[in-house]
Amino acid sequence: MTSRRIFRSLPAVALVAAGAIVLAGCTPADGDAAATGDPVTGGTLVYASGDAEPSCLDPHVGGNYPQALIAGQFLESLVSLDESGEVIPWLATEWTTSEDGLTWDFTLREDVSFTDGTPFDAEAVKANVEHLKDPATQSSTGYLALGKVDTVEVVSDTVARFHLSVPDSALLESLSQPWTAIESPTGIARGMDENCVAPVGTGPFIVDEWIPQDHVSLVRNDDYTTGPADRAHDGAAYLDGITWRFIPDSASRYAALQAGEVDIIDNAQPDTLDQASKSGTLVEIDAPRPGAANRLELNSGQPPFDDIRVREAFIRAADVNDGIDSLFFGTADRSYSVLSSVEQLAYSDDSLFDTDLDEANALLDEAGWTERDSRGIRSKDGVPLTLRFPVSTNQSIPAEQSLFEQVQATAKEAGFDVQLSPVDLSSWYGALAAHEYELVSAPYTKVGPDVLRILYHSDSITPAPSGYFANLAQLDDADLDALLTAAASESDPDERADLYEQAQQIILGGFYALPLYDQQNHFLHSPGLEGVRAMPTVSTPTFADAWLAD
Amino acid sequence: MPRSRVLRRVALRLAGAAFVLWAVATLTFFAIHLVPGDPAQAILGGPGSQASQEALDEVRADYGLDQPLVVQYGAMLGRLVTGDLGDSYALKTPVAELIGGQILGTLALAALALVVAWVLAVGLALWSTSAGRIGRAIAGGLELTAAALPHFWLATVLIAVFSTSLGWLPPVSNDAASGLVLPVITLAVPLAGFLAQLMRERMLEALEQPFAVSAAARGETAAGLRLRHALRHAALPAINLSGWAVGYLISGAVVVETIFARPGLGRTLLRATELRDVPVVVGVVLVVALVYVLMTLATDVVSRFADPRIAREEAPA
Amino acid sequence: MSDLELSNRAVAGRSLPRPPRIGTVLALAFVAFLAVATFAPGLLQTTDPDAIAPRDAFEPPSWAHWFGTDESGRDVYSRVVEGTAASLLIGVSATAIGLALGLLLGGLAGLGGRVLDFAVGRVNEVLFAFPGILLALLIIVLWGPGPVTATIAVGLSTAPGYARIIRGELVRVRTSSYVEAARVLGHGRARVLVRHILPNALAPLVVLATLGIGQAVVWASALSYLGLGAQPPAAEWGAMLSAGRIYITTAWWLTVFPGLMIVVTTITTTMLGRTLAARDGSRR
Amino acid sequence: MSGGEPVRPDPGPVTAPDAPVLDVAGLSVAFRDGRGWREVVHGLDLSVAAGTCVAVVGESGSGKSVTARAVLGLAGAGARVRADRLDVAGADLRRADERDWRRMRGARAGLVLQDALVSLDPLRTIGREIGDPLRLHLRMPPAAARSRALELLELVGMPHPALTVDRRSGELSGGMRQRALIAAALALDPPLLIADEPTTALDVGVQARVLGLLEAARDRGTAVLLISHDLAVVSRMADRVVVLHDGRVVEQGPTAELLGDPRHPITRALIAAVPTEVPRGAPLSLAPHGADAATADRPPGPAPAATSAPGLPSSGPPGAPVTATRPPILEGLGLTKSFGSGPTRVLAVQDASFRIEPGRTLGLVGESGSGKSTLARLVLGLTAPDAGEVRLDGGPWTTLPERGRRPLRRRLGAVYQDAFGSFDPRWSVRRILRDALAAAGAETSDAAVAVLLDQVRLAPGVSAQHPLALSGGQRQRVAIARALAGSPDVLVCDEPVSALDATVQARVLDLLDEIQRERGLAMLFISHDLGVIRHMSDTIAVMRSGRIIEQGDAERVFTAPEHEATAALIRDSPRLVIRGPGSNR
Repeated sequence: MTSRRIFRSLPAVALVAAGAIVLAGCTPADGDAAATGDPVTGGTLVYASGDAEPSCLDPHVGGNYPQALIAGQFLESLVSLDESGEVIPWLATEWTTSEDGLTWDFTLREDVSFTDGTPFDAEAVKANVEHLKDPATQSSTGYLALGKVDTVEVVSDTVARFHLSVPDSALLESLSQPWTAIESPTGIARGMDENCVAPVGTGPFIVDEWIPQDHVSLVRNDDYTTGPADRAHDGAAYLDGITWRFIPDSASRYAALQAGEVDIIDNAQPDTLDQASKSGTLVEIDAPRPGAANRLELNSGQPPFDDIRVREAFIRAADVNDGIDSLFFGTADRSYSVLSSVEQLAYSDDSLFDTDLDEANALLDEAGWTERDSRGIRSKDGVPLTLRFPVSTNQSIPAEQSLFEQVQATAKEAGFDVQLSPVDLSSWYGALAAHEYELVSAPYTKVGPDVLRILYHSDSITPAPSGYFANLAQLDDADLDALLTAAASESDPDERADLYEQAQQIILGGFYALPLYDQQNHFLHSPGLEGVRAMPTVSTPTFADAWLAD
Repeated sequence: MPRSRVLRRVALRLAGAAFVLWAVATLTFFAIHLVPGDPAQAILGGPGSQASQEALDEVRADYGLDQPLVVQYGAMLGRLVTGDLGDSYALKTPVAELIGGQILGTLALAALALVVAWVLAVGLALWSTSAGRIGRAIAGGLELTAAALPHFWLATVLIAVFSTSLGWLPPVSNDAASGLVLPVITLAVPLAGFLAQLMRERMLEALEQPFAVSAAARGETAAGLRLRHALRHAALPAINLSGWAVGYLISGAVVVETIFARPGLGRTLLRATELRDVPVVVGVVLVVALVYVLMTLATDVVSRFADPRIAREEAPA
Repeated sequence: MSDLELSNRAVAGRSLPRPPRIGTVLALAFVAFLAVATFAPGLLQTTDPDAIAPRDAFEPPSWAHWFGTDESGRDVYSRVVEGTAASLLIGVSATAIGLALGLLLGGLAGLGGRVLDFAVGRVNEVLFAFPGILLALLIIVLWGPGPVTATIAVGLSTAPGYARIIRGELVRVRTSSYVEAARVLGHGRARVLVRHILPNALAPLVVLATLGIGQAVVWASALSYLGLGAQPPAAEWGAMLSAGRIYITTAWWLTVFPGLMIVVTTITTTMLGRTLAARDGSRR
Repeated sequence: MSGGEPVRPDPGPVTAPDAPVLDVAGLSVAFRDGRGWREVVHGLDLSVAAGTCVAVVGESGSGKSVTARAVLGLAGAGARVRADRLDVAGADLRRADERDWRRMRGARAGLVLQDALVSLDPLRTIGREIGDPLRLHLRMPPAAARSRALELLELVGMPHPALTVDRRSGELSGGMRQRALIAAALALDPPLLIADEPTTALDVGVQARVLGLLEAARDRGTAVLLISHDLAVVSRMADRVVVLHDGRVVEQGPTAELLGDPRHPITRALIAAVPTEVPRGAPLSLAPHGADAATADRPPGPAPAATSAPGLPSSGPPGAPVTATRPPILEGLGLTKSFGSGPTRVLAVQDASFRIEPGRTLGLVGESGSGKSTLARLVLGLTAPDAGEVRLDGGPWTTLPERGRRPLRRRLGAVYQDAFGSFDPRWSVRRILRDALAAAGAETSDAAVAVLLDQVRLAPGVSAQHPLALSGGQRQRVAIARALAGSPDVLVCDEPVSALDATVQARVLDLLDEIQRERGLAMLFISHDLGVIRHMSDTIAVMRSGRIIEQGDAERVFTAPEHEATAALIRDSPRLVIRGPGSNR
């Protein structure tokens, strides 16, 4: 879930537009395309992550993106996705669902065992699901993903049967995520403290040691036989191991890559991407994340945005296109959908987002925001047209913060007083929980369109004990709720697609959100590193087929 | 001075040190507990987590967070006395261990930086006092500029120049010693600015003194005058600054460790503050305070040793 | 602390290595510039400091834009001018806070007798034991980030230093022979305090203040780097510095000019501070 | 008068080679000020032969010290030194570069400055300080240097050299310091020894011993250039005297002749100013000249005899019993004061009793640290005695609470050694005096201020001045004026003239005398200088380590000291000895 949001350390991710870079594969398939020459065995890869260091390596616990990034190297899921977004076998070879969609049978690969020797079987699957659903595990993402799974029944060693409370059309997508990956039951049994330090899976690498604040070292799993159906080669990885470093400062991270201190970095900044593509000395992987796009949510739960005219006026006034071009060096594409462009069912309508200052002013006058003060800020009945906009410095990269300043500047022309306040994560959540915001940017990563339900279903307005709630637009629309619920349990693909399209039309048409661009997720690596690719699931890189040439 | 007075003074200083530590612990503890944000949340995956009410209650019970603040405070003091800093909310590991793993890096960094800063400062002071008006003006400019350089900016520039452009040094710390160079310089330069400023003034002062004249009258060389006479006088106040300097360096470490991706207290603290990881914050602050206190005690001894005059006129604070 | 030496020298009346005359003139000129920039920035600005022009982003210094343009195409020069007020405000008020607290502590220690002196001494140590940023982080955790918190944090972290100096000055004056002379004349404590001790002991503070401002700005900028400083689009130097630093390899002018302002301001204030100190000194 | 060939001194052995050790001709020293040069020494001739001592005397600002330093090439960075001849031990130093100077300093010429507390590096052991020249000129290894240092300390009569060699100047007494300093200067037994005010600020006993050392060096054949303002010292050991004024030699010649028959008014004034053996009441200052007279002085008052107020005997008849019949205005009864506690406790004053009648002066004399100043502070009610009390005009004084004392304070005036330091640095003379008048509840008009200034023979114009702009003498006068503001009954003067030049000192002493007569003031006069004390006091109390060891009529104490220490004190105190023809006394 909000994984990406938790603990992203200062200056974080960068964005680049898929396609904008003409690199043959600014697509998740990049790896294969680049995989020229013969693989070389050996060598240790150094990975530099800009994300904050996880406090637990087990993605079941909590469940955020930094965990997914590293867990993908030593854990595997039951299923995966291919580039077209079709579900493909991984640890499960095949699956069937009942008519009512309430039971799923997963056939598992045989003669697979975890790196601690524990055999991988239906019991293991059962143990994992129970682990995820156990409150003591403190799972968030996985817990939500399997929300509709009641129990798992061990039919045989190789067949696990999932019993659902209600049909879940997103089950396979949910199971493809690293946060629901399968761990060794023996490992889990060791208890959280131990399992957090070195989770045990079936993946191509094994957690060797973790030196907090410094690095995690992974070594090759020589007995590795599994892997998703679309894997490039069979058997153990070429690399001897991976040194997983944490370098929060983007400039240092890029410098380290240039200096050859590290082989690959994530969260590459736009300007550095621009440099890299100009110099041509570094290779780039652009893997936009699935789920929601980066967008501004307009809080429709309270004035002034409870008035659709004011929402539209803001969207007409706030001009972001030039900003995206200049700040992201033409490496990020403007999006007109609330869903990521990698989502098959993403629906976009640019006609809704033309900027037109006159119309914005007209709308505001019509809505009664007629008075203007010396600074040109509108007000109504003495109440100024103020938009509080808390920005988390942990997750909005500098370029994005600059973009927000431009939104602030352009919206001001229409008489909006946008009050940006960059704050640290805790304060940010504090502001949201207290509803002290009119605007907010809160990306959300999840496989599949079901993310819409989490973000815009009225149920998501009721906060968790922490005060956190996902529906930040506070969109409360019965029709929408109906559509999303139906879509979530609709098994027929076309029907489902249609339902989601209608839902998205309601969201976009109601001016509840201002889409900006995909959740940018860029990796830069040295040309010496080959065969690396980003998983089509949540766009984390996998090094199962990667090697270090020369 | 007589033994008895020495002992009394030592006792007094130690008591003072203990008081400082207690006060720091107390201040930090209550400060953190005034913060909006629920420790239980911090424990359960931090803000924005969707931990269930049950889980929260469970954790509150486990960590005694349901106790009244005073009780928690007492518990903390009790643990502190036994050297137990409690467990990290986020990492669930003992804070003492966590800090133990991080402190050496930071101390090494700070120590090296202190040494380098001294070398730079002394060099600059020696040069500038022998140079003419213009030389002094330049030196003064250098000192002020150095002292006015924010660490984060200096670090970025150094990386851009020595790593990216020249490729001489690694931009991020690595196992090799070369990884220490840039961080140390980053920390040392601004400090050197301060020290040099102070030392130059003191040296010029000392060189005006009659004892400098009589030394010269014995045939002392210009260099000798500075090294054997003026420098000692200039060094004293700077030595007395060491306690402050260490604090200054550790402050800088917060930034420097982040930029150069060094493990250390600074980063630990920054992270813990973000996560509201109370035990870690208290722990780090305490350890830093301890370092400061020890440092001041040390400088106290050193300057006493270097300058018998201090022992004679004793001044509190 | 170097301020401490400085003030002492001022008191001792030895003439400091005075900045060359030209220097003083330049310094005064720059101060004038700062003054205008603070109270009437419009007179110096070439454009609206907040007017964005994404298409002209990252333009190097030119006749149109003396200091180039930033990531949003805003005129860096105009922003630097605009930022003067904010930055100096931070510097000045932080110093004010530090001095105020320093006065309180130093006053108690310097005039309150042995016990109080010892107590304050310990309190001071406690404050010293919270190194700058540490304290800042704590305070920010308490009241959330922002220019006000940053200012307070910086102010507090400078307080103990001032306290020490002030105490020293008070003790020096209190035990001076002219204070004794006043007592011999039969003046009451209050009168002696007001007529002699305070004016003489607090004179050096003027100097300290000028010295402190520059440093305060620097510290504040460090907080901005940690994302805890001024609010956009406020063109505060420290904020500009930290915002621009990620572009240091591609657009050096984003950091160099605000950085220059900070440095030059510090140098200027310090130089003037010293000149004052020398003046003050020669008068004693 | 040419300073050419050495003059044979009447006393002491003569080991005069043909060439003088120090031979200077046409020496001029100038300092850059603003755009031009300010010459402070004008074409000075000077020569010192081996085994002789030439004294350069003159008041501060006359160029004594500058000359001494110029000879060592230490006149200062901004200085311009020119000379027709500048030979030290046969080496021509006119074209000397820094290296030549270094080779010469310490080896051919040693320097002894006044106040060794600041002339020795407080952070280095005297052993190392003394070792410096050995290390620098002979490349002597530390160990050897140390043992040589020990010998030297023996030579200068340092008590327990083995212990003191590793001490720092701060841990030594003034006399030991001065010895160490001399030892350092003599380390290489240089042909020339320059002593700049070597005995100033030393107790007489020590003074005598230090002079002894210099004499010993001279008698060993060293040429000694003695810079001093103290004619008594000069008369004791100099063979020749050179009188400087405003950087020019106004008179020079053999000590006896010059002192016996001074030609130049400057010289006359200098000699007259020495209080030694000048009877109580007789003026010390001649016709006005010199700095503070020039700016603001008025001629000193008419002859004392004339002004001596009727009824108040200006001085007790010689040998008169101290216990006068009239009640004392100020009385000390068994005063005791100690500082510190436990093992570090020091008894500063021990059971001290004394009495002063109106119009009379009690002179308090003793070596430094004997408790004089503490006694003064007790009298002024600045610190409370542990035992005993001070009674003012028969009433309680020290036993009163400060609150109760305040209204009485105006009756007690105080004059300090460091007048300048006793003024608020921010205040003008007018404000200082007004403040004093206000304290006494007197009117604070400009007129009143003018009157005060007039009483100390200062022009009304001075009131606008800042003390910084005044000369030492003028400052002390202002201080006295302040003390008089409350028209007090008693004046407490703590070393009021020790910091002043001889002639200035003379005028200030005369002034105090006059004022006492005019107002019938009682005075507690503290000084380490027996000459001054004898000149100023009716009765004398001699202090030693906190106790008053002897007390009595001034003449009696001096002529027939009862206590051995007193005798020693008198014996050691240098007095101006005029040998040879035509003494004008």
